[in-house]
Amino acid sequence: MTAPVLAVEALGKSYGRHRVLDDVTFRLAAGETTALLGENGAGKSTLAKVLAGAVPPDSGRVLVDGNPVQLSSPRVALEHGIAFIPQELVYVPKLTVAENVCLGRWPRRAGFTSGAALRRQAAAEAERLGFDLPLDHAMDTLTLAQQQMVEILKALARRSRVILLDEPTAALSSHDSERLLNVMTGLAADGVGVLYISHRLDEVFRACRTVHVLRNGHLVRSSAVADTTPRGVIEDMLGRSADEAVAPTRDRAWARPVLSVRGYERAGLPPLRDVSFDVGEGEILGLYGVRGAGAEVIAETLGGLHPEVTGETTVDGSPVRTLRRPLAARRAGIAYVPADRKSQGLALTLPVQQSLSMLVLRSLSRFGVVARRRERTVAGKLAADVHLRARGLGQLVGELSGGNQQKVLVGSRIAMRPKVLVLQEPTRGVDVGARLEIHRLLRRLADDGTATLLVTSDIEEAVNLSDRLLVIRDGAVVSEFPRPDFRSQSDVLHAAGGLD
Amino acid sequence: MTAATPTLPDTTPESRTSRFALNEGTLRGVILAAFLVLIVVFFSSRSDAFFTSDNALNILVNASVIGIVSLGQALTIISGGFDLSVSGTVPLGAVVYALLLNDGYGVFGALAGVLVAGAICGFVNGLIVAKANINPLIATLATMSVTGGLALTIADGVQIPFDDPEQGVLAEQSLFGVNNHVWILLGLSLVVFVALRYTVFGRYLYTVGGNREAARLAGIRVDAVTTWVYVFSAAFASLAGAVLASQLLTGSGTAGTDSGLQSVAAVILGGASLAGGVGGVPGTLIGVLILGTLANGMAIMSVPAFYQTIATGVVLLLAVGISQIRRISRRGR
Amino acid sequence: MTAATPTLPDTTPESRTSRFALNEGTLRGVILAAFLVLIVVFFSSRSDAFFTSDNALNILVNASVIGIVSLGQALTIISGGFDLSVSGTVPLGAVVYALLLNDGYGVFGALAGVLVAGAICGFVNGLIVAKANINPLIATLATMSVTGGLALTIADGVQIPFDDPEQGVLAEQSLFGVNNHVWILLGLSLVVFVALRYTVFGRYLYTVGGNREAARLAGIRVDAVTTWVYVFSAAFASLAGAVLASQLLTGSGTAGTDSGLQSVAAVILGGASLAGGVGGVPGTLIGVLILGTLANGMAIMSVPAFYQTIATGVVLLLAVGISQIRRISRRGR
Amino acid sequence: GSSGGKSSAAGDFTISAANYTEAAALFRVIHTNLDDVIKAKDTGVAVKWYDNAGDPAKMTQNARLMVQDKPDAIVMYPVSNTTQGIGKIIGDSKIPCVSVNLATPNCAFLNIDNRALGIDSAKIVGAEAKKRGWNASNTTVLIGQNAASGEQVNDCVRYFHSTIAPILGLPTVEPTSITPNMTKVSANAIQFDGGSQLQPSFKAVKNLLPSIPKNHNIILYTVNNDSTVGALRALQDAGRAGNDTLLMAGLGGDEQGIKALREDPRWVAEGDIFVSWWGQYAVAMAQALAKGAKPPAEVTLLPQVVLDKNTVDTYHQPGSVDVKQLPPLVESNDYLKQGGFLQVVGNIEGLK
Ligand SMILES: Nc1ncnc2c1ncn2[C@@H]1O[C@H](COP(=O)(O)OP(=O)(O)OP(=O)(O)O)[C@@H](O)[C@H]1O
Ligand SMILES: Nc1ncnc2c1ncn2[C@@H]1O[C@H](COP(=O)(O)OP(=O)(O)OP(=O)(O)O)[C@@H](O)[C@H]1O
Ligand SMILES: [Mg+2]
Ligand SMILES: [Mg+2]
Repeated sequence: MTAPVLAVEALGKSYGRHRVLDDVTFRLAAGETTALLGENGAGKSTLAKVLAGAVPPDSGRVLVDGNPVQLSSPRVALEHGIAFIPQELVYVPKLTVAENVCLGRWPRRAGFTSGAALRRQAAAEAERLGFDLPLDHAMDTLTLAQQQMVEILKALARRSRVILLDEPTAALSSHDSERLLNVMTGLAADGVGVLYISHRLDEVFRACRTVHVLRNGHLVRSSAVADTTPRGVIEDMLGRSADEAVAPTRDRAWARPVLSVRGYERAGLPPLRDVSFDVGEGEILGLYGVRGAGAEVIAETLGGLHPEVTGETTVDGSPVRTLRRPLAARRAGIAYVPADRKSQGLALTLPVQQSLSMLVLRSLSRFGVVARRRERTVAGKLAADVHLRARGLGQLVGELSGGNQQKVLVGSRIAMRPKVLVLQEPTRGVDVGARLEIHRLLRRLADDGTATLLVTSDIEEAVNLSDRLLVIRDGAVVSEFPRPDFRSQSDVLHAAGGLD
Repeated sequence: MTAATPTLPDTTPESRTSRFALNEGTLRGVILAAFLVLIVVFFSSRSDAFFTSDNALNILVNASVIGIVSLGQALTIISGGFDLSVSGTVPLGAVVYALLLNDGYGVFGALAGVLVAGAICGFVNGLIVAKANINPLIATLATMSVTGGLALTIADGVQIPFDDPEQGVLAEQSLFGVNNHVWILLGLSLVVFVALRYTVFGRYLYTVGGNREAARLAGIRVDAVTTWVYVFSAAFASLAGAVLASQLLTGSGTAGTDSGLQSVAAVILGGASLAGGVGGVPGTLIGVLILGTLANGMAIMSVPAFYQTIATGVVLLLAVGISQIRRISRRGR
Repeated sequence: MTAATPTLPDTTPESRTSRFALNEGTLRGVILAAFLVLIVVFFSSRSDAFFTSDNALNILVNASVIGIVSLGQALTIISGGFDLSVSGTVPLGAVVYALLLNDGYGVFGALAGVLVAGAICGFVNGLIVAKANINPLIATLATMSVTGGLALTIADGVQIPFDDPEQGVLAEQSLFGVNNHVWILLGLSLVVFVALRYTVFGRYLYTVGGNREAARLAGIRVDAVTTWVYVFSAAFASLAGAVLASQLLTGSGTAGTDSGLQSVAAVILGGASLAGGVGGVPGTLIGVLILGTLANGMAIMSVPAFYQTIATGVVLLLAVGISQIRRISRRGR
Repeated sequence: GSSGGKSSAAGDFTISAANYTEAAALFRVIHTNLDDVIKAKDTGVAVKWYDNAGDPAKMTQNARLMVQDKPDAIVMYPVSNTTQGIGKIIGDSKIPCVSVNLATPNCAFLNIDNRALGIDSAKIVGAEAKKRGWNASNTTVLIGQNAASGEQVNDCVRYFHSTIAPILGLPTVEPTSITPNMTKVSANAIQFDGGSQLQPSFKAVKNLLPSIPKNHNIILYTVNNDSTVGALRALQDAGRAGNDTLLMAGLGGDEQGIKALREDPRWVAEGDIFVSWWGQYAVAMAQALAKGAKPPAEVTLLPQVVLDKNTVDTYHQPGSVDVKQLPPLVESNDYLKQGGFLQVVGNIEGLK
C-alpha cells in the first residue's frame, strides 16, 4: 500500500492551558475527499491551520508521502503541495481580483512581471474552473460571496496535491456550493486529496468519501461516509444522542405589519426595482435570491448602510424618516446582523462580555457609568441563549472559533430586543446543534412579537425558518412562498433563477 | 437534521477562572513593571543619589508634563488614532497661560482659558480626522505646524515670563511635599482610568479603536467619539503646557515641542497598539516612568551625552521586545 | 441538485471599463498635481523671482535630500511599515561620508561605505520589525535614537568639514547645469518606480502591505520582504546624508534630523496610506515638491517665519483634504 | 555689488540677511531692532530677512535664495559649523558677505570673543566664591553647553571652567579636552547640554541634580541666559538655589540678565554682548566691505563687556535694559566707521 499523501500522528496543540487538539492521528490518501466535522470550537480550523503551516503544533508529526516534514510556515506547506482556504477570508483588499488569484505566483521573467500576463493567467485559471469573476475590480468592492469564490479559485489555481477547505460554502448560495462540490469531485478524480470542513452535513454526505469527527480536540470517529448516518455523525460530534429535529411551529395567524417597505429603488449595482413587502408581528420573512440579486442590499438598507436607496420604510406604524446611517436604523428599533462578522460585526480586540453588551450599553449604565454586574448577567444570559462556547466572558472575541464569533454577533443584536430583527447569514459557520438552537431562539423571539427579516444564502435555512419566503431576482420581488418547506426548495431555486 | 440538547458542556459564561487568570494585556503590564523595577534596581546599585524620595519626586516632576500629554495620547491611540499636534498644543497652552496670568486672570481663570484654547484645537483636529476623514498622522502633523506657529505668533517669538514669579503655583509643592502638577497627573490618571474602564464612553473608545466599521454598524456615533477624543487630547496637552510654563515661570513658544513623539513612545511602550483598541492608563504611566527614570538615572550616573541617546533607544527596544515575548504571533498587524 | 450555470448576474458590466477609467489612485495624483500647479501659479503671481529656471532648480536642489529619503520611506509605508529612524540615519550617513572622504577613500569609496553603513542600520531595523515583531513606529523611534547618537559619537559632537572643499561633487552641477544629486534623485525615482510597478518584488511589497497574513499564507517570505524594505530605506537615507554633507561640504551630526516626519508627510501627502498597500513614486515626488515649493515660495515672499509654519500646516491639510474629496467615504480607515 | 532688490527704493543699499532663528527672543531682536532703526531714520539701507530656523538645510536654501536676490551685501548668521557649503555658494556669487558668530568661508567674520567672555565672567564669579571660602571640598561647577551650535560658541563655558578651577583650587581640565560628549568634567564639575533653551536646560539639570553632593555650593554658567534661567528653575525647585549656596554669571545682556544682575544677589556677572545691536554692526560692516575696506583676517569684534553689579549702569539706563551707550570701537572693528551706518545710529562711546 502506498503511503498516504498527508498524515498526522499524535498531533497536539494548546493555547495557554486550553488544549485545542489532543493526540490527533489520521491520514489522507491521494484522490480521497474527506470531511472534518465537529462542533464550533472543536478544533477543526486549528487542525487545518497546522496542516497549512500557519500555526505550529506543540507535539506530534506531520508526514507527506510518508516522510516526516516540518511545516514551519505556509510557504513550506505550499512547497509540499498543500493549499489552504482559511475560514476567515484572508485577501489583499486594495489589489484586484486577478492579483489576489495569483497572489505569490506572479508570472515572472528575471524578476520582472507584467500586469497583462498576470491578468491572462488569472483569466485562464478562472476559465478552466468555470468561475466568472470581475477580475479587474479591487477585492474590497466585491460581495462576501464573490470574495469567497476568489479565495477558492486562488487555492485551486495552485494545482496542489492536497487542498484544505475550511467552511468554504458557509457564505455561498447553493448554486455556488454545488459548483464547488463538483470541482472538488473533479479534483479527487485527478488524485488530489481534499480535506473539507463544513457544518452542512448534506454536502458532506454527497461529496465526501470519508469522515472524521473532532470533539473537544479529540478525534472520535474516522470512517467511510457509507458506514455512517447524519444522525450518527451528530451524536459523535456532541458525545451524546441527538434530539429529534423539530420542525419550527408556525401556527400563528398573520398579524399586523411591524415593518413595511415600500418602493425601494436603487440605481447602482446590484439595482433594486420597486421592492415592497411587509413583515408582520411575530413573522419571520425570508428573502432569497442568488448572489447579486439584491436581497442582501435590502437587508443592508434596513441596517442603514445604503443612504442612496430611495423608498419608504415604516416601523410599527410610524414612518422612518431616513435610514441614512446605522444609528438611525437602531433608533428606529431595527437590529441588523451584518454578513461579514470580521469586517463589519465585531471588534476582535474586545472581550466577549463587552461585545455582547455593545448595543445595549446605555441601558446598562447610569450617568454614563456601566453597571458591570448587570452587564455580566445580561451577557451571561445572551451567551447561554446563543450556546456560546468560550472560556469565559472575559475571553477576547478574536480568540474564539469562527462559529462562536458568529454567535456573539447574533447575541449582541438580540440583546436590543428589537421590534425588527434583520439577519444576514445568521448561522454562517455555526455547527448543526447550535444552528438549530439559534433557529429556535429566533423562532422564540418571533413568538414574542419580533418581526424578523431573514436573508440567507442557505436554501435549507431559508425554507425551514421562514414563515413566508420572497424570492428576489434582478432587484425585484418575483414570487412569494407562504409556508415553505423542504419540498419548496427546488421551486424557490427555480424562481430565483439559479436553475435556468 | 436532528437537534442537540440546549446545554453544552463548557458554555460556561460564569467560568470563575477567567476573572483571575492573567490576560495578555495584564501580563504585558506586569512584565513592563518588572522591567521598570529592574531599571530602578540597576541605577540604585550604581548611585546612592538615585534611590531617594527626593529623586523619586524629581523623576515624577520631570515626567508629569509628558505624563499628562500621554494620558490624552493614550485616548487617541486606543481609539485607533494618533495625535502629533500635541507638540504644538503644549507650547500654545504655555504661552496662553502666561499671557492670561499676566493679564490678571488669576490661576483659575488662566487655566480655564488654556483648557478652552486646547479644546478648540482638539475640536478642529477631531473634525478633520472624523469628518474630512484625513489620516490622523498627517492631519495632526499639519495642525502641529499650525498650533506651534500660533504659539510663536502669540508670543511674538519671545518668551513670556510671568510678571509675578509667585504665580507658579501649579509647580509648587503642597500636600506631602509633592508638587501640584504631580497631583494633577495622578488625579487625571485616576479619572481617565475610571473613564476607560467603567464608563460607556470608555467602552465606545475601545470598540471604535477595535473596529471602526463594526462600531458604526452597532450604532455608535463614531465621529462624535473620535472628535471627543481629540478634544481631550488637546485639552490635556494644553494643560501640560500650563504646567510647563509654571515650572519655568515663563510661557515659551518652543518648550515641549518634542511631546508628540515622546508621548506616542510612552503609550506604545505601555502596551497600546497603533492598530487601536488596546491600551490603558497603567501601561501608559509605566511607559512614561520608564522613559523618565532612564533619563534621570543616566544623568545622575553622568553617562556621556551621546551615549545617553543611544542607551535610550536600546532600552526602549528591550522594553518593547521583552513585553512582547509571550505574545502570540498569530496576527500580523 | 444540478450545477449552476457559470455566468452570474452580478459580474458587473462595468468591470470591462475599469481598465480605462481613472482609478482612485491616479485621480488622486492628478488632483494633487493640479494643486501643485496652483501653488506655483500663486507664487509666480506674487514674485518675479519665483518662476525662473534658476529657482526651479533651487527647489529641486533643496528637495532632493528629503526626496531621496522619501523614496525609501515610500517603500516602508507601502509595505505597511514606517521608518522614523531615517532621522538618525541621514546624519549618520553625512558623518560617515565626511570621515571617509577625509580619510582619502574618494567619492566612490566613501559612497560605498555610506551605503553599507545605511544597509546595516536598515538590516537591524528589519530584523527588529520582522522577526521580533515590534511595531515599526516604536522600533524605528528607538533606532532613530541609536543611529542619531552614533552619528554624534562618531563625529564626537562636532561637525566634520571636508578637508578638500572640492569634494562636494555630489552637489555640483553637471549635465544641463543640473546638480548631480538631482540626477541621483531622478535616477532613483525611476528605479523605484519600475521596481514597484514591474517587478515581483514590487508586487510582494503591495501584497505584504495590503495584508500581511494573506501574503504569508500565499507563501511570500514576508520577513525577508520586510527586512529588504528597511535596508533600502536606510540605504537611501544614508545616501541622502552624503548628499546633504556634500551640499554643506561638512558632515554634521545634527543636520537632517527632521527627515523622518518630513518624509512621512511627503509620502502620505502623495497618496500613500499608513495602513499599507497603497502609494507610489509619482505621488511621493509630488508630495515632496509641494512641501519644497511652499517653503521656497514663502521664503522668497518673506512671509514671517511663524506664518510660514502655520501656512505649511494649512496647505498640507488642504492638499490632503482636496485629494480626498472624491474618495468614497464608505470605509472608515 | 549690483542693482538692488525689487522691494527697496532706488538707490538703497540692499542687504539680504538670514537670522539664526526667529523663534527665540535672543536672535529675534537682531532683526527687530535693526528694522526699528531703519524705519525711524533715513538710512538708505533696505534689508530682506530670511530665517535659518536653526536648521542647516534651511540655511543652505536661504543662502541660495539670498544669492538669487543679487543684493549689495549678504549678512549670514549660520546655525552651526556647517558653513563650508554656504561659503561656496556665496563665494561663487562674489557678493560681499558678513558672517555673524560663526565663521563662513568667503565671508568676513563678525563675532564676539566667547573665550574672553568666559574668562572675564569666571574671574568675577571666582573672586566672589573665593571670598566665601568655596573650594574643592564644597563646590561644584555646572556648565551648560549647546553641542549643536559648534565649538566656538561653547568656548565660553570651557574657558569659564578652566579659569575658575585654579582660582578655587578645583581640578583643572584643559579647555580643549572638554568635548560635547562629556558630562562629568571633573570631580567638581558637570557639563549638561541645554540646547540654549529654557525647558531642555530645566529638564537636564533636574535630572542630574542628585549627583551633586548635598553639601556642595553650585556655580552655574551656560552659553546663554535662557539656558541659565532654565537651570536656575530646576535648582530652585530642588531647594539648591539659596543666596549663599549658588553663584551665577549670565551671558547675553538681555532683559532677564540685566534685571537679575541688578536684583539677584546670586547673579554676580553678566556677559553683555549687546545682541540687539548686532544687526547694526553687521550692516556697517557690509557697507564698509562694499566700499572696499579690508577686514582683519581673523575676526571683527562685536561690542562686548562683562558687567558686574557696579558697572551695570555704565552702559544701560538706570532701571532699564535700554542701552545708554555702546563700548568704544577697538582695533579690530575700528574700520566699521567707514560704513557710515554706525554714525547714523549713533551712541557708541567716542564715536560721533
Ligand atoms: N489564537 C487563539 N488563542 C486562544 N484560543 C484560541 C485561538 N485560536 C483558537 N482558539 C481556541 O481553540 C479552540 C478551537 O478553535 P477552532 O477555530 O479550531 O474551532 P473550529 O472547530 O474551527 O470551530 P468553528 O466550527 O466554529 O469554526 C476554540 O476553543 C478557540 O477558542
Ligand atoms: N492539483 C491541482 N490543483 C489545482 N487544480 C487542479 C489540480 N489538478 C487538477 N486541477 C484542475 O481542477 C479542474 C477540475 O478537474 P477537471 O477539469 O478534470 O474536472 P472534470 O472532471 O472535467 O469535471 P467538471 O468540469 O465537470 O467539473 C481541472 O481544470 C484540473 O486541471
Ligand atoms: Mg473553524
Ligand atoms: Mg477530471
